[in-house]
Amino acid sequence: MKKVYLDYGATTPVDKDVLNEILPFFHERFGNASSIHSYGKEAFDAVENAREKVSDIINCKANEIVFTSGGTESDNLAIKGVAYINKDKRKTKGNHIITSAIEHPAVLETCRHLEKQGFNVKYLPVDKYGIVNTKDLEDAISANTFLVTIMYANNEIGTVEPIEELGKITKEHNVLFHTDAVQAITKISIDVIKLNIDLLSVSAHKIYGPKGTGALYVKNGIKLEPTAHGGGHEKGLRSSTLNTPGIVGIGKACEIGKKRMKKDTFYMKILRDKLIKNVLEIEESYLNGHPEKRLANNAHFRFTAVEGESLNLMLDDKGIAAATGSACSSKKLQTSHVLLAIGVNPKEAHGSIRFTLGKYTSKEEIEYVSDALPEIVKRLRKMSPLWNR
Amino acid sequence: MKKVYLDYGATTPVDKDVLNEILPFFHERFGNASSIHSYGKEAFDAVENAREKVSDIINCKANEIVFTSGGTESDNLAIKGVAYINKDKRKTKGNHIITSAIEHPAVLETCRHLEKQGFNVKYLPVDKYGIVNTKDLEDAISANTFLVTIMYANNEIGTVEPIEELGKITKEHNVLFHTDAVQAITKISIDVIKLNIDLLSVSAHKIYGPKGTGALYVKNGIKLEPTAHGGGHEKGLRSSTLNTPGIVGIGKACEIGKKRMKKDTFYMKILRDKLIKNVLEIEESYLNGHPEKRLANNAHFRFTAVEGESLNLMLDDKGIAAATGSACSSKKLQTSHVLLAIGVNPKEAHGSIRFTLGKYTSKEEIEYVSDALPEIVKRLRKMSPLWNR
Amino acid sequence: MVEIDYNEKVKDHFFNPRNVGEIKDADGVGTVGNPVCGDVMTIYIKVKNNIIIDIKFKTYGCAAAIASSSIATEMVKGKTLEEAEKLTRDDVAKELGGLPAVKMHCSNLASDALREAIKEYRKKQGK
Amino acid sequence: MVEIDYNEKVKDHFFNPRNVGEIKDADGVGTVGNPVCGDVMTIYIKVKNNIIIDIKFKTYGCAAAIASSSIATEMVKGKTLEEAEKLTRDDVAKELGGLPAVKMHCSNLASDALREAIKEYRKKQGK
Ligand SMILES: Cc1ncc(COP(=O)(O)O)c(C=O)c1O
Ligand SMILES: Cc1ncc(COP(=O)(O)O)c(C=O)c1O
Repeated sequence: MKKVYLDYGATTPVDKDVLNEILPFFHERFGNASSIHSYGKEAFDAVENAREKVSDIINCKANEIVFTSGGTESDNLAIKGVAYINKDKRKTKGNHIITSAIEHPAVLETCRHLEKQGFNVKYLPVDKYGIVNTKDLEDAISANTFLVTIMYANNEIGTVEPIEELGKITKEHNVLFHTDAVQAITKISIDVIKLNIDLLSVSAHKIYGPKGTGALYVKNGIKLEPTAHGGGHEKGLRSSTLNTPGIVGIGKACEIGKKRMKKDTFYMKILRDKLIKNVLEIEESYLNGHPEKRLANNAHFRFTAVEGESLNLMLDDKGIAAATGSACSSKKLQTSHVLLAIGVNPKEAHGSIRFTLGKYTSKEEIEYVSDALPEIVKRLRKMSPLWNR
Repeated sequence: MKKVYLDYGATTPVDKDVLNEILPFFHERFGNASSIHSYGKEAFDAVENAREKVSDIINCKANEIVFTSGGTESDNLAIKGVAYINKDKRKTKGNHIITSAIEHPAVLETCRHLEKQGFNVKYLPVDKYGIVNTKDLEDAISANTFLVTIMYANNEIGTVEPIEELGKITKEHNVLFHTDAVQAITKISIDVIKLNIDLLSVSAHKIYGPKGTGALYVKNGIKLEPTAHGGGHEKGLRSSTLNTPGIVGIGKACEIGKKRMKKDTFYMKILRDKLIKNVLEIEESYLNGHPEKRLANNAHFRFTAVEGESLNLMLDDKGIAAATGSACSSKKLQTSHVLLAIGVNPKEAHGSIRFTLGKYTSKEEIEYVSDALPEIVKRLRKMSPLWNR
Repeated sequence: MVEIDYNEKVKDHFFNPRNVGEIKDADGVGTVGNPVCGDVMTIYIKVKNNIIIDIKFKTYGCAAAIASSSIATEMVKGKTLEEAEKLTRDDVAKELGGLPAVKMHCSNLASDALREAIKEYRKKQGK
Repeated sequence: MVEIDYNEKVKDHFFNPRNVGEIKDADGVGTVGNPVCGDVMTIYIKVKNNIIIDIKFKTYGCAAAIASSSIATEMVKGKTLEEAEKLTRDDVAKELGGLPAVKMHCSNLASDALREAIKEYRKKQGK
């Protein structure tokens, strides 16, 4: 059976070049980067080399990169790290955090947790495309605000936020600015200095690197309370024996991602637009998110009277891998908080499906999906009591 | 130059069989275990298979295993997880935690952090071999105690604690019992049911599995507060896209470790004892830790008038990788808290070195080290103003 | 993360549902569920001599909802109304060889919709 | 985690230290450090016409301590006492091509021990 993977937003295969770079660190160059002998030195050098490469793609210094176990840990460390360390500062600066209603659960649930600890969190609304209004941020910031955390690009509907404007506002008000760039990195050129970003989260497995490795950019001078305590690795911010293969992998993935960014996004966008054009020919089908301000690889649709899980499984039966809602919550049974936030009728939110393209996606694959989808939608509608045509 | 790795306690090379099992999950079977399509299912099944294997080596149920990013995270999740969830219970059960003075920093620093949050922590002393006195535990437990966390075997001096007796006491007093088994697993046969263990930490990279993956056994019925918030993976205890290759790796490592345990520990012990015998022929040399109640692969020495870092570097120059103090803190400049706890004179604690053997250690390697060490000690003593013979 | 892992029988009934459709001159029709919650099910029955001689369904919902509808219609076709009324969600789930825990409510829908249809049939008969 | 990464020059002086040993009939001896802290250094000097004509050291300590001792003895051999006294920890570290931040105190030891030895020499001369 033909297999078409269009769930690159959930995870990606490790690039062969990344894998080749990783491999020697499992069995031959396996030392603990903290050890002072030659095995340790070898690992240590590889880690520092990777740190350079990660810093390079966002234009920060190597010593501003902390390696973590993934996007979730990066988000947790950034937000809790700032929330918990500033106890003294907070007495004057207050306990107010601003985020958006469409964040990934790694940010959203962390904020909810902080609310239980007595923090005050404002969840900014978004417009029908999923875009945060800069004016809303201006209005929400008060003397009590110490952190703004707004994602670079949304993982479900692919909407890209006006980060530059948001960064200007946070800088003006002297408030820390964290952004979850897990989906944006390697798809959008990011310069943390130009954009006034203080903290930025990355995850390797979304960019053809290995699962279980992430990075957090922490601008020099910003102090964080660690979330995990132990041996004091990563300047005390993230204790645990360094995952050398994973770290080498995220380094290489960033290097390749930077080099190929232009070319890959150019081609993905062409294919993505072709898919959107084809799919929207289906009657009562809609594109979720912004027509232009969206990630080059994201196409997110909804179909009247069709339920997403069934659609997803029928696509799977044809060898097509897509996602209902966000990858992380696709096995959960809730309506997407993102779709609700952009004002999709709850009744219709269930009929959504996300296709996310990758650098390995071909024209043939897009054609295959374009051919298969209308029939599946038709079949499900034929069974659906909500479809009366 | 001959290379002899005797720092298996710091980290191990990934077993070739483990590596082969892991490899397909990077590029081919790369799905996100949370996705409902075939790629996701493949990853999900691999994860559940690994869960079985990890549970098998400690005799628990598969659904009692939570995958983490390493030993440090497992320790943090176990201890903070219990400390923070029992808020209501703690009102009656108090806020008292008991641990030992020789724990790994992942436990020790977590306990210190909890002290700052208002918890009360008792650090039990140990005898000159590093063994916790069961009577001390009995005496320390009060109505306020809700958790005892004592390591299975020490990472520096290799001392094995009387876990069975400790488990009986905690059970009797209805107090939760966590043990850091990062060094013990695959070297000692562990049965969590028989031993009354409620929570147990494991790390893959100490047992020929990949770095960046760990596991925590959480006995069914025990509720933990998660340390990382997000998508709700691992029953909500550990959010983040599952690291399939790492998880497959820890599963395979446990499977092999269980199968080879008897044979490997038998041979390591023979070689280890040979090393001990040879080294103790050096004048004014001493074995730290217990002569029998120690991990089969651990030999930890101190030499009068010799400083550990210098010794370590001179060994490295001869191709021999060993450790001063614990792996994690070998780049730190403090005297080992473990050596101080067993009553080694601070003056002498600096002269310590740890050799940890592995399943790849050969007789020739032990002979090579046995030959090299006396000369190096002699050379350093010749330079040392503390050596007057 | 909630585990959704459908067995082969569920998949068979999802991919090849039996008795899909409407019965234009149905003797009873029952609809339950809510599009806001993600599932709606309509069951049509044709009754003769107190026996369900034909049954069809239309379902909007997840695979479990569709499979439950499908198997439920198979289970009660040819049964008396009293027998059909006794169908529980557990019967449906069991016949399917089990459903993921989080999907158990879907089997509920099928038996509920069936009972609604029977109720409507009885009401019609009553008048 | 603190990074310890010695450069080649430090390693050279650690693995091949110059001027190791004692001078039995030394004109001045200086000892600094404490075994409890992990380093002790003794410097022996032989002085003629206000010039250090021979110098030896014994050091218990880490690689940085040993390398600092070694290079410090090289730096002051043949120098006048006044010149030698001016030796600072930064001079020592610089001559070594840099030391890891956490090891800077080791270069201190060398200059301190040297000053102690000179002090002792002067005291002896004084009486
Ligand atoms: C926007 C965003 N943030 C955070 C994450 C979490 O990353 P990870 O799965 O590596 O923890 C994801 C992916 O799941 C994501 O898409
Ligand atoms: C006893 C013990 N506990 C915990 C750890 C931490 O494990 P990890 O490095 O995988 O976080 C180690 C090893 O460093 C250890 O030896």
